[in-house]
Amino acid sequence: MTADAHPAPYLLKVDGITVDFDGFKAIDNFSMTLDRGQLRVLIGPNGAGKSTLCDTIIGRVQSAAGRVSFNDEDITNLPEYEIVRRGICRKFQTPGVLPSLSVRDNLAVAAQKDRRWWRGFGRGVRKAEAVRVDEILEQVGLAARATTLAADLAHGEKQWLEIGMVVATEAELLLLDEPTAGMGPNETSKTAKLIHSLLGKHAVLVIDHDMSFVEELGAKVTVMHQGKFLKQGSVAQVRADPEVAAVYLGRAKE
Amino acid sequence: METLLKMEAVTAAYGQSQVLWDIDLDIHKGGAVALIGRNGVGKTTLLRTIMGVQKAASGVIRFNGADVTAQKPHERARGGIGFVPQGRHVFAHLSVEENLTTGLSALAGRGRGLIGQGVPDHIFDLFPKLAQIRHRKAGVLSGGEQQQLAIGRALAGQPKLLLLDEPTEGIQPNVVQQIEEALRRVRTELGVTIVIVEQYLDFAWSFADEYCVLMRGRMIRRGTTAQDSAADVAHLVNV
Amino acid sequence: MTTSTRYVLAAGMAFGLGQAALAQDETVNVGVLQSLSGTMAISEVTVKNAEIMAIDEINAAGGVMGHQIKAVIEDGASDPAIFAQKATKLIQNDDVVTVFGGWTSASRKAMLPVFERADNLLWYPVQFEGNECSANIMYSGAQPNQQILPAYTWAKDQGKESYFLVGSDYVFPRTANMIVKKHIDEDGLSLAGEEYVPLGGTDFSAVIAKIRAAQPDIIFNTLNGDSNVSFFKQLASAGISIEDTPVMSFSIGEQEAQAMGVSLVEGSYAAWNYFETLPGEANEAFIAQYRDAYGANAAVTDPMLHGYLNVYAWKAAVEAAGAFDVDEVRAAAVDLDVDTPMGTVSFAPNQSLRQTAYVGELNESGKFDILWQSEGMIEPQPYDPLTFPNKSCDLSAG
Amino acid sequence: MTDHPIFKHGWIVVLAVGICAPALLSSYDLNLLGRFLAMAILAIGIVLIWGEAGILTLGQGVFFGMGGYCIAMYLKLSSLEAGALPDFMEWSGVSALPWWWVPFANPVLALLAIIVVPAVFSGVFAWLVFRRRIVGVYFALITQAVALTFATLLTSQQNTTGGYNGLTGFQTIFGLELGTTDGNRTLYWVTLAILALVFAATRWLIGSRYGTVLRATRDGENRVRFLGYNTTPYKVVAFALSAVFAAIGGALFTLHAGVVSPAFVGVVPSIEMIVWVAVGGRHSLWGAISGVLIVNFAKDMISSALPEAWLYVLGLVFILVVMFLPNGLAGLVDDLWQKYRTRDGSNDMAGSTGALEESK
Amino acid sequence: MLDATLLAGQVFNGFSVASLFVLAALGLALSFGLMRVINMAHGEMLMLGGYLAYLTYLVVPGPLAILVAMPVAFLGAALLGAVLELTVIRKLAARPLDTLLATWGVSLILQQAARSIFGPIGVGVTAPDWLNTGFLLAGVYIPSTRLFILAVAVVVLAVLGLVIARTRLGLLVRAVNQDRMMAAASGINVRRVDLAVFCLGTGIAGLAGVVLSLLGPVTPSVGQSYIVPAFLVVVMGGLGSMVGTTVAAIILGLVSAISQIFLDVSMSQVLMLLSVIVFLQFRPQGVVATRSRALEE
Repeated sequence: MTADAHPAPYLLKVDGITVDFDGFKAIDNFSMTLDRGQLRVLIGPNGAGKSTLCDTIIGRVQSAAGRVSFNDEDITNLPEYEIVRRGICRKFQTPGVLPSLSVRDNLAVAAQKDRRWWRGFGRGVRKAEAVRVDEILEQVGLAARATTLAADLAHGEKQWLEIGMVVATEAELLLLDEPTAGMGPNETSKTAKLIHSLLGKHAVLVIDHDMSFVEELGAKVTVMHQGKFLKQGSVAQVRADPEVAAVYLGRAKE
Repeated sequence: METLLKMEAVTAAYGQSQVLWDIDLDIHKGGAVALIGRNGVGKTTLLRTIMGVQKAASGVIRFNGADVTAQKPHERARGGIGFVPQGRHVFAHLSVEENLTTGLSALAGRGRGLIGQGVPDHIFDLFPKLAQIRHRKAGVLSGGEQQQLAIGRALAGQPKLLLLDEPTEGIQPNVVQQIEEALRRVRTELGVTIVIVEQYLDFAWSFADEYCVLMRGRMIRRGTTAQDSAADVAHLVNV
Repeated sequence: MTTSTRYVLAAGMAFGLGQAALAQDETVNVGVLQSLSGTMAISEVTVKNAEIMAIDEINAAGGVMGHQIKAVIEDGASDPAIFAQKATKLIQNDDVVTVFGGWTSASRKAMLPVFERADNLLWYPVQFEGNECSANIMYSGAQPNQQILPAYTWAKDQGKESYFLVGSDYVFPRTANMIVKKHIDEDGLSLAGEEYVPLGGTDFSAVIAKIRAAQPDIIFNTLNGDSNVSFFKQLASAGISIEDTPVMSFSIGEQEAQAMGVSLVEGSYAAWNYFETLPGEANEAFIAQYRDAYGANAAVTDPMLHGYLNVYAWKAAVEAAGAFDVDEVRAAAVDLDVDTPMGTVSFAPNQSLRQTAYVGELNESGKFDILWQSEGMIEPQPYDPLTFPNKSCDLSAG
Repeated sequence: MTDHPIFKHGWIVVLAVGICAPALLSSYDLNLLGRFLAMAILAIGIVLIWGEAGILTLGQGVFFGMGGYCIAMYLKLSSLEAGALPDFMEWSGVSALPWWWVPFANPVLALLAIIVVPAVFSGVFAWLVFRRRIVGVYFALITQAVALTFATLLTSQQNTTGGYNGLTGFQTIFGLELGTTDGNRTLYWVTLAILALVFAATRWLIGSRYGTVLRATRDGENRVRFLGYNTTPYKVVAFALSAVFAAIGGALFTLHAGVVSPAFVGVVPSIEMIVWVAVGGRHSLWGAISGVLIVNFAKDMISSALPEAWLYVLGLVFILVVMFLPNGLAGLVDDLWQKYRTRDGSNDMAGSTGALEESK
Repeated sequence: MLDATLLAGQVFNGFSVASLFVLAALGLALSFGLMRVINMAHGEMLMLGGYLAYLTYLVVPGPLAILVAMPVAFLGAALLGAVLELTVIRKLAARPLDTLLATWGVSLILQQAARSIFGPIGVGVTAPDWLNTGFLLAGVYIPSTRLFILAVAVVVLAVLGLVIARTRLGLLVRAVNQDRMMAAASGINVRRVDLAVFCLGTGIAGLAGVVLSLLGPVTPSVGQSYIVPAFLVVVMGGLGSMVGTTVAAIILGLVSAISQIFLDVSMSQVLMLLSVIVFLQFRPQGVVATRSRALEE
C-alpha cells in the first residue's frame, strides 16, 4: 500500500528505522504502523529498544536509516518542537514535570495551543484552555492539588500530572513510556481507565512491563527484542507465543 | 552460616518518589541470590543501594559485620563489594586492560601492594577472550565482550560480594553460555558471594541457591531454588 | 529587614554624615580626592600622600590665614562616575572650599561639570593632553607644549628623523601623538609607525614586530603603568636595544622605573617638568621630608610634586586674596609667584602652570640624569596652535 | 516569589517613602539614592534572566553602558551649537559627525535608541548563541568576553566614542538643568517612577503565560521543547528584555552621574551587578532592589573609610551568600517567614521555595 | 604592508601567544571536563605563580633561578588550589554557575591580598641573560624568551599527555571523566581524583605565571589579562579535552597575531570574540566533543 495512492491510511508509520549508538544497533530495521484513535502496547525485555523508538519518533534521537511519517508527512529528524506541533507528544520514563510550577501551570503550559512566544503576553489562560485544564485536572484526579508545586507531588501523582500534560497538548498521538512505574495496583487500574477514556480522540502508544496493566488495557501488543520486531497480536496471543516466552524467561533458541 | 550482607528495613527514593520499601535481606557467605521480578520493580535500585551509588533513605546496611550505610561507593568497593551494573558501564575510551586496571582500585586498603602488580591472571583465565583483545578500546567491543570485561573489572578488586545486574541481557546465546560458566567458576573457585538480578528463570534456578521476588519496590517472596520450582514464580515475572 | 526601614536608615545615616561634616569655627575643609583603590591607586596614593604632607606642613606652620585646614579624604576608586559622585559629596556635604585631586583625564572630565556647577575649584596635578580649559580647574600638570613637544624638539635637534609612536589606547596618548604627528609632518620628518595597546595590555609581540620592520630612530612611548614593563621586557628579548633604538617615555617616572627594575629601562629617556635629581635646597628638603614620612626608598615623582605645590599655590592665592572665596582665589592665583621644590612657578591666565621642561636619561641607580632643559619657563598652551589652529583658551570671557 | 504580607502590601509604604525621600535626604544623598534606583532597574532585568530563566549573564554592563551612551550622545549634541562637533572629535581630527551619531541629535530617536539598540544587539547575540543550544557556564563565559570586548572597543574608538574619558559635560535634558538640586529631585522622581513601572511590568510578565513558560524552561528545557515549544525565542526575548532594562537603568544612571564611560561596561562592573542580585535574592524583585541598595550604600561607606577592606568584604560576602544563601536575603526572609507561620499553626499550603533549588 | 617576513613573524608570535593561552587554559579545561565547574580564581593562580617566581629570585638569584621557580610555583599554586577545592568548590559541586560566582569572590580576595602583601605596584622578575637573546631564522627574529615559553608549553602538554595516558593517576582521571558512578563503584575515590586534577590544573597555572613574568610585570591583576582569552579557549575547545584546548588556543593565538598585522590590538580582541561565536555556529560542541553540551547539561 503506498501513501501516494490513498489518503493517509495510518496515523503513524515507522518504516525500517535503524538507530546506531557507536556501533550498537539500539533499533534494527524496525517497522510498525498505528491507526487513528488506536491503542497499542509495546513490550519487550530491557534493552529491546522501546524507549529509543519513542525517542526516534519524537526527534530526540536521530535515526541512521528509515523513515517516520505522521499523517502522511515525513517527520524524520525534524526538530522536536516541530514534531510536537504536528501532533505527537510523549511522556518520559522518569517524570518530566516542571518542579517549580504549580500543577495547574504545568497543565496550562502544556495546554497552550499557540506556543509562539509573543502570544504569551497575557495573564490569564485562554478560556478554552482553562476549561481543558480543569477537565484534565479532574480526569487525572489532581483537582485538589491544583495549586501545589509539582515538586511537592508524590511519585504517582507526578506520573499522572505528566500524563495529563501530554493529554493537554491535544496531540493526536500520545507516547506513554511506563506510565504506571511506581504506582500501586489501584493507581495502575485508574491509569488504565484514564487511557481508555482517551481513545478515539487520541491514538496512544504505551510502553509498560506490568502485564496486569497491559491486560487491563486489552489492546494489540507489539513485542520488540534486541531492537527488532518480534511479534504482534492480542495479549493472549502474545502470552501463548513460545518465542515471546523465551525472550522473557529463557533463551531465544538459535 | 555466617552473614556477609544484611539489610534492615532499607528504603530508597529518587527525589520524592520512593522506589524501595522496607527491604530486609540476609545473604550468607558463599551464597548466591537471584533477584527476580518484572522491569521497574526496584531490582536495579536495590543493587545500587547495596553498592552505595544510590543512597538509602532509611534503614541499615551491614557488610562483613560493619555498618556501611554511610559509606561512599568507593569505600564499599574497597570493603569488598564488586558491581557489574546494568548496561555494563565499561569505560568506552579505555582499553580492556585499562578497564581491568581501574578495578584494582578496590584493593586500596586491603592489598595496596597488589595494585601495582597489574591485572591478575585468573581474570584472563576466566575470560580468555579478554586477553586476546586486551589493547582494544572497550567502546568497540561487542556486548558480550563488554559484559565479560565488566565482570572482570569487578573481579579485579577481589570482591567478597559481587552484584550483577542482568549480566546476560542483550547478549548472543553462545556468549551467554561462556558468561554463565565463568560466573559458576567465580562462585566455586573464588568463593565469591553473588547477588544477581536475572530475568531468565532457568538460569536463575540453575545458578542461585536462593531467590527473592520484588514487586513494586517490596520484597514479596523469598525462598530457595531447591525447594520451589521456577514455575511457581513464573507468573510473577512472566508477560 | 524591609525595604521601607532601609530607606529610613539610609536617610538617617546620610543626614548624620552631613551634620558631622559641617566646618567648625577655626577649621577650613579642603577635599583630597584621589583613587585609593582600583587600578589607579598605585599612582594616586603617592599624590595623596604629597598633598596631605603639604597640608600638614601648612597646619604646623599656623594654617592659612590663621585657620587650620582639615583634609577630607575621599576615594575615587579609579572610576570616573565615583569621582563625580565624591566631588559632589565633598562640595555639598563637607563644604570644602577647594579640592585637590584627580589623575586620569576621565576623572577630571567627570568632575569638571560638578565643579563648574557648584563654582568650586579643583587643583589638578598631572600632565595631560590639553584641549580643555575651565575656570574651575587649576591645571598644574604639563600641557602638551610643556612636555611632549619639547621632548620632540629635543629629539629633532639630536637628528632623529623617524619616529615610532607607541601608546596605551586612551585619550592622552592618542591626543599627544596626534600633536606630535602634526609636527613631524610639518617638519618633514617621518612617522615610522603608530600603535596602541589596550590599557593594561601585556602582549606586544605584534607591535614589536612592526618596530623591527620599521627601524625607527626613536620610539615615543606613552604607555601607561604596567604595560611599560611588558613593553620594555619584550623589546629587550626581541633584541632591540635601547642604545640602538632609544625610547622616550612620557609616563615613566622614578617610581615606575624602580618598580620595573632599573636594569630594564636604564638608558631610556623621559620628559618631565620635575626630576628627583633637580638641584636646589628646596628640592632636597622636600625629598628628605617625604622619605622621612614614607620610607627611605620612596620615589618622588612629577605628579606628586605638582600635588604638593598645588596646596601651596592655593595657600598663597588665599592669602593674596585675603579670602577663601573661589572667584577671588583663582583671580589671585594667576601670575602669583609660588616657591616650590622645582623653583618659583606661577599660573598663567589660562590657569595652567608655567614651568620648565626637562629631558632626562635614566641612570643605573634609577634616577634621571638631566640631559636638557628648556630655556626658561614655557607658557602653557592648552591647544597646540599647529594642530588646533582655531582653538584658544580665553577664560576672561567666561 | 516573596509572598508574605510585608511585600504584598508594603509596596504602598515603600513607594510613599520613596516619593517623600527628597524631603528627607540631602541633595547629595538623594543623588546617590537616585543612582542606586537606576541600578535597581538593571537588577530587575537580572532577576528576569537569571532568576526566572536561569541564565547567568556576566555581560549586563554592556547594555547598561549602551543605554548610558545613547542618552549621553544626545546630551552631548544638544549642548553644542548646530553643526559643531563634540570636543573629543575635534581633537581627534574627525571633521564630520559620524553617521551613527546623527540620529542622536533628535531627542525622540535618542530615547528610542535606548530601547532599540540594546534590544537588537542582545537579541542577535542571544539568538546566535541560544539557537546552538549553548547554555550554562558556556553562556556565562561568552557574555563575559562580550563585556571585555565592548569595553575595549569603546576605549579604542576614541575619536567617535570619547574613549576612556567617556562622555561628560552634560547641561540640560528637556529643559531640566542637570546637577542642580531641582534637577536632581525631578530626576529622582522620574527614576523612581520608571523603576516602579519596570517593577510592575516585570511582575506582570512573570505572572503571564510567557513568564510561566520561561520558568518552565529553567526547570526543564527539554520537557518544554517536547511540549512543542521552541524555547530559543523565549530565552532570546528574556535576554533582550533584561538588556533593555539594563539600558534604561544605564541611561538614568548617566543622567544622575553626569558621565558615562567604559568603566561601567567591563568585566568587573558586570559581575558586581550580579553580586547585587545574588545578595538580595535572585528570585525576588524586592530582593534585587534591596540588594542594590545594601551593597552600594555599604560600598559608599566602607570604601571611603577603608578602601583596602572593601574588596575583602565584597569578595567574602559574595562567597558566603552564594554558598549558604543561594536565594539571597529575600530567600532568608522567606524561610524565616515560613518558619514563623508554621510555628504559628496556620496553613503551609503555599509550598516551599526549596523547589527552586531542586530544579537545578 | 603585508610582507612575508612580518607574516612569518606573526605566525611565530601566534604560536607564542597560543602557548600562553594553553598554559592558562589547560587547568581550567581539565577540571571543567571532570567536574563541570569553572574556577574564576584561576587567573589568581597565575598571579601566585608570578609572585612565587619573584620570591624565588630573591632567595636563589642566579641564571638558573627560573628553573627553581617553576617547581616552586607549581607546588605553591597547586597547594592553594587544594585549599580552594576543599573549602569552596567541593561544597558547590552540584551548582556549576554558583561555583563560578563564588570563585569570583575568591579571586577578588586573592587580588586584594596580593595588593596588601606585595603592594599595588607590580614586581619585576628579570629574565636570566641566557634568555635575553634571540636569533634570526629566515629573516624572522626569534626571541629566546618566547621560544622558551613555547618549549614550556610543549613540555607541559607532553608531560600532561603522558601523565594522562600512562600513569595510574591518568587512568583514574580518564575513568572518572567517562563514568563517575562506575568509577566510584570500582573503588576509585572520585573526590580525590577531582582534587588531584584541580591541583594539577592550578599548578600548571602557577607555571604559566612564571613564564608570564618573563614577558611582563607581576601585578595583583596579572591573571585578569589572560583569563578571559583562556575562558574563550575553554568554550571553543570542547569539554575538558586537552587536544581541543590546544587546537583552540592555537586558532585564537593565530587569529590574534595575524589580525594584528592589519588591526590594532583592541580590534583584534573583537575579532577573537567574533571568531569564537562564528565557530560555535558550526560546531557548538567545540573543537573536540566527547559529549553534547546542549540541553542535557
